[in-house]
Amino acid sequence: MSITYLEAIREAQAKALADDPRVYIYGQDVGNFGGAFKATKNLAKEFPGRVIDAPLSEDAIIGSAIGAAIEGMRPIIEMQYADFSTCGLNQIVNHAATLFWRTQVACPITIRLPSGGTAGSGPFHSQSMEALYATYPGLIVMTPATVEDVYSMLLEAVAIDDPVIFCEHKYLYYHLKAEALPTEALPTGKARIARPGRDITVVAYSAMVHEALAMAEELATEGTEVEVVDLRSVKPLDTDTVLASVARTGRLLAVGEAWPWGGVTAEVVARVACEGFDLLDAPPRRLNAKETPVPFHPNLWGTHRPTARSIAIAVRDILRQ
Amino acid sequence: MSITYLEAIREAQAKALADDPRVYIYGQDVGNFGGAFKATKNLAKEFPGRVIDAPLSEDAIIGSAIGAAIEGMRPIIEMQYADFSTCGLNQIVNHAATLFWRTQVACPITIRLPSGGTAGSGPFHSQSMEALYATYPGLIVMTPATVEDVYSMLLEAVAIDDPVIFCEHKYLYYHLKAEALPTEALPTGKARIARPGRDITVVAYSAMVHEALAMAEELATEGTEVEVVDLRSVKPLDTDTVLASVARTGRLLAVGEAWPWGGVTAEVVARVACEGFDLLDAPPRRLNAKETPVPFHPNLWGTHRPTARSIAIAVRDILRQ
Amino acid sequence: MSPHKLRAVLQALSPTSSTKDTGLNREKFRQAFRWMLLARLSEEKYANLYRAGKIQGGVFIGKGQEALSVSVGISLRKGDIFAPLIRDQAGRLAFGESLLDATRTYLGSRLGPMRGRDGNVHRGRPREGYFAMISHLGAMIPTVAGALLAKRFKGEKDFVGATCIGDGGTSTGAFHEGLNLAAVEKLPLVLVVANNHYAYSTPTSRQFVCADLVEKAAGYGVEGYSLDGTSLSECLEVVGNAVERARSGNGPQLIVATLLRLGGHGEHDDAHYIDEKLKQSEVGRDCLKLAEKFLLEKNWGTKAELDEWRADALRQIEDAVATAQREPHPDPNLDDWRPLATQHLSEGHHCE
Amino acid sequence: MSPHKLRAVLQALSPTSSTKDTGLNREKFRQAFRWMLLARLSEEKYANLYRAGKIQGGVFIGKGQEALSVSVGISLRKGDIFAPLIRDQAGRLAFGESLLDATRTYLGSRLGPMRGRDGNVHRGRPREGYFAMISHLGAMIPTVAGALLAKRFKGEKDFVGATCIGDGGTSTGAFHEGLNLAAVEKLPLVLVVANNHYAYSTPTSRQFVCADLVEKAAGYGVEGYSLDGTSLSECLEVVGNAVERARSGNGPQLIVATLLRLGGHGEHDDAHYIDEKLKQSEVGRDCLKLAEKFLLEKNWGTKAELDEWRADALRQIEDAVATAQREPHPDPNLDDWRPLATQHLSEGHHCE
Ligand SMILES: Cc1ncc(C[n+]2csc(CCOP(=O)(O)OP(=O)(O)O)c2C)c(N)n1
Ligand SMILES: Cc1ncc(C[n+]2csc(CCOP(=O)(O)OP(=O)(O)O)c2C)c(N)n1
Ligand SMILES: [Mg+2]
Ligand SMILES: [Mg+2]
Repeated sequence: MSITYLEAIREAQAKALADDPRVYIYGQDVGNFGGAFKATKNLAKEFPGRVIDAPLSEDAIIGSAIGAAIEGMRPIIEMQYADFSTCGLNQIVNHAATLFWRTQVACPITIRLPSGGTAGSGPFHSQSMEALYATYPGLIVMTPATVEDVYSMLLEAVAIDDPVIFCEHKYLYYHLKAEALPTEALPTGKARIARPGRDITVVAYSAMVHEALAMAEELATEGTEVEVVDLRSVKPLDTDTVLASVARTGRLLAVGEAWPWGGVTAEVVARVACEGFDLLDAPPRRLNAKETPVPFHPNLWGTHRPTARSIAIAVRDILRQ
Repeated sequence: MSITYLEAIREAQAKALADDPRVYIYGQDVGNFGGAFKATKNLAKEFPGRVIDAPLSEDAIIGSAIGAAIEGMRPIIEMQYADFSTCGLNQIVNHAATLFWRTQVACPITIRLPSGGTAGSGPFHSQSMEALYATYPGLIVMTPATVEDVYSMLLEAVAIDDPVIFCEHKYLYYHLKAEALPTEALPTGKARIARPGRDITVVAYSAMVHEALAMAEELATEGTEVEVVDLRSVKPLDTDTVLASVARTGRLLAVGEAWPWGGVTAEVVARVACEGFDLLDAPPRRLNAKETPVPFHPNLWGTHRPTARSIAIAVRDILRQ
Repeated sequence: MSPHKLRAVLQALSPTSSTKDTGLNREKFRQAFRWMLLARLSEEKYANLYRAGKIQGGVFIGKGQEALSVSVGISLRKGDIFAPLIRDQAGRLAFGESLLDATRTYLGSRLGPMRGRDGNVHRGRPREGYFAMISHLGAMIPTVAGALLAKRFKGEKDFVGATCIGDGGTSTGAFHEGLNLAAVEKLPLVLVVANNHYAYSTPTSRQFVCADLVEKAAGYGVEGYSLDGTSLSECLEVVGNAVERARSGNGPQLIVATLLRLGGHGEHDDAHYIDEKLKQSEVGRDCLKLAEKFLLEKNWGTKAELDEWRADALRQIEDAVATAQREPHPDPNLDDWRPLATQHLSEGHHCE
Repeated sequence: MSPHKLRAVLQALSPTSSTKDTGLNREKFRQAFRWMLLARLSEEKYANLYRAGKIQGGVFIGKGQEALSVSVGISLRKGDIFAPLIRDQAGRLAFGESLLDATRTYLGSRLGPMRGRDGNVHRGRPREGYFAMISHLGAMIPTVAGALLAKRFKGEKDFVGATCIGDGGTSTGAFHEGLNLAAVEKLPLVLVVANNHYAYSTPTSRQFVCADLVEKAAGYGVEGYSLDGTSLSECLEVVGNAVERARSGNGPQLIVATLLRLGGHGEHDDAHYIDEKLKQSEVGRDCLKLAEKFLLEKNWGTKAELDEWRADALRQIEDAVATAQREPHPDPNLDDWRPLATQHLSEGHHCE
């Protein structure tokens, strides 16, 4: 048996629905159709009345989830693409994120954002919005990179009493396969050493973990041992694990698929510079997407985001210093 | 004669309207009423038909400005508070910001965001949204800290062919006064040494520049010479001026009124760590607001944001290393 | 009863039956009037405290809208949801908010429901069905809809959710999406629009074009009512009826009341821009005065009773203010500054 | 002419005068038909290329909606604004888009108007009044409104702006805010809703409750029309009329056409969920076939002419495809990767 990243998302939702009567799924086309990506395939049939098609109204979809959460439900919201969450952003950042702090009433909603770029998706179906949401106090932002994590973290997202922005990467939907679903997992907020190495720390998350691993594989043939840290969640961000890795390697490259200004790579580098300055034997570096909207054409897209190749170039460069 | 930060905003808009027939102002209550803060006082009378009350529709307000810009106008949009721009965010980040790159047609709109905290304003009338917008390619984000800059930069914002997010700070509206309006100004994208010093570089912007200057004043009495860099615009961010300053002082503190995760302070520290690692004689530091929504009560608010006092503590701490 | 302007726009109302408690009756009217009085007098007090510099932040009052607001609060019952907006002091009290909650919030007491973290009209106790509005107008509509959806999921019966909004708020995308979603789900949502002719300084001519906002009802496929917001009897009847229709499965109800904001947008605003003609017209009448007149004319209350009610209200207010003023303000050193319910996942400050 | 289903919902239309060019006439019908044919055949070609793996990204076609779409494009003229949506190949061509622009965009040519930076239906030439949609539905409505505002500022006369949206898109806040803003400003906006019964897989029963979306018109205070979207003659007449009414100062026009999406949401979608009964009903008829029948019955064209038109369209398509296929694709090394018109203010990559 083998299971894809996408199937794991479906299985996690099936389990959440089966285990907890407070869970329901709401989003455009999630019902009989099973979702634009089939992440809710057959769930409407298996859980009648609990997997519901929503109107084309992102703001109201999120708003309704907040109200339902106040009343004790645990909604899972699917945005058709992460990019469309800008239309529901007000409810996410100003309502869901502030509710507990203002009223002491928890807001346990999970918002699934099909995120990140794939070839031919263009400026409006490719965005990586984790940093935008991570900036707001009151939200948890998960960015699972593996089949195992996407499954266990989605279950954890539903169980957590706070709003979770669940950034699942569309590129991994079909590309990534595992033998089986996990039975245990790291707790939320813990990063993972995806590959140990002694020469340099490459911090990545989501799809970029796999570019980093491919790069590490390649550099291993040259005798360079790259340590790849998979952040798993970008908020909370596991600074300790990153610092411990840099303590071992003395070098840091932070890689992200999002735009250059701000974002996860800035936060990672800033934390290491502030809290682990003396651990660094060379200047840290960042590698992000290019400073333009995400291009449509595969030729441009392939250059816009970091790849194993461009990461390798950056790593070699750092190691020369 | 003396002129406030707020009056300078009004004067800049009056001049833009007078000089360029393509300019008009659109926003809630900006017409006869002169705006919630009186930033458009009398302008509707002085420029009939060009300063227009909008319905309570942020998304449509911004969307309409984009259409008007395509047709060659230069709209100035007032959001009643920066916080409400979340309701128009989709049009800003997905439409205005992408237009030129996608179509080669420029989108010269200026979006004025009354930003930042004041006592008793609470979670929804206090936000600092510069980092959110700076993340998106295709936007310019200005954060003027002085009466002179708010005037000249607003004029520049209107003149620039790209969408400008103009973060004017509400705390400075009445607090800040100058003798006269400036006749010349630094170009957009250039930071300013607000106060020269040799011991440490404190990078700030908007209202925090004044907290930093107050702190520098105080520390000067102890013989510490703080250099305060006023970023003026956070995008583009003038890395060169920051690096040059750190080259002189060897120490860096980045101060921002926004939340801790990401944002301007992360970007500044990350750039200095990456590009000026060897200039640093001590670990860099950041000082941000606290990790909660902006509190309503003045007691809480005064602690939530950085102040001259908390900046001084951080600076002393860095200097001890 | 004053000229009956009630107009069911979409569907004829089932005639108001006098056995059902939705319409006009003496006890309900008297009770509603007392809440209105308490609301009016307490807000006058807050406004005075504001002018005396005793209140941080703005004060936004519901003067002229008490009849409408109280009709909402009084028509709901335990188990229902109420998401008031800025001009709903009367409805809040009638729904069950304690005057002390309100007063503590205005006066910055640490013991108020928001503990200084949020202020004035942003208070609420969501666990008790009394939602705490965010400022972004329209946002509470889908939120209430979602709460109703949850109640349906949980198998609850006979519940209703009500929320209020202004003429300006109808222009938000949130209003549209929220009402439509509620219609699609056929939720028992009562959406009360107070068309008070201004959104801050903006007149309705810059806000919408239809003759009456209730014309929107048809486009959402919901039942709609247009009414005179200055008449307590009409408000009680129409709102009460709509609440019962929602409760008994007729889906969302859109109520549009016509009235005038009898003052500034907030206490900082002198309202100089309000059209003198409107002030002098029927919509400019004070619902509290009209209700008082009605009460006396119908002999549902005596002058002496009214005086006593007023004195009682003032006493309650003085008590609440005195209590709140003795209480501690929030202390930043006691706040945990953690935004998450899952405390250990809240991030500390890095790089400091 | 087929049974006249034209219904002016809000205001009686001024009777269609045969001297004005808004209604039905032979030349216009023939011309419209040819654009429909070119749209249908070109989209079939793109769909085939998609299935052959020759196209990156999705292909979303307007099969069944050509009559409505072409009526919009053909009713506009130079100086007007058109912001088409995903099912508007026919309207785009009629408005003046070259088939080569469309084909280049689908085939990834660097010489297309979007130069590979954006794709398929997101193309446009805003400088020429032909806007390039963003994906977020509803967003183009306020944008067109703003362009019309600008034209008014600039003192232009007799202009119109049109944009299209689906039944699903009417549920967005952007739709509501945009149409309302246009109504408040009394702008010459023609908003064309294609109710094709599905938003992706979502049936209208999950999208709205009113019987006909045109019932929304009253709530915005705009003129509204409901029509049979399968009938080219009716589409030409109603849309043409609305465009002229907008042009002559009657404010926004809301047109709601009923029809069926004759295929999947995109070419990746087998549309298995579409109700068989709908397919068999009147709304499920193919507007192109109906138009062809009409043409022949009325003797406005002969079978031979039709064959020739088809052959001509196919030739154009083959030419465009052949040209586009010879052209270079975008080269990342030639792109300047600068998002700003003010080039020197674009940021480079830091920390790399
Ligand atoms: C989305 C949004 N935009 C702007 C504001 C700022 N604002 C607060 S109240 C107000 C006017 C509200 O008018 P209306 O809805 O008619 O209510 P009223 O004050 O008349 O009761 C405005 C513009 C807001 N709260 N929310
Ligand atoms: C705001 C927004 N949310 C979601 C989507 C994803 N999406 C693209 S097309 C579509 C269905 C549109 O249905 P409709 O408006 O009826 O147009 P049709 O496809 O039927 O022509 C959806 C949900 C989107 N483009 N924009
Ligand atoms: Mg109002
Ligand atoms: Mg549709």
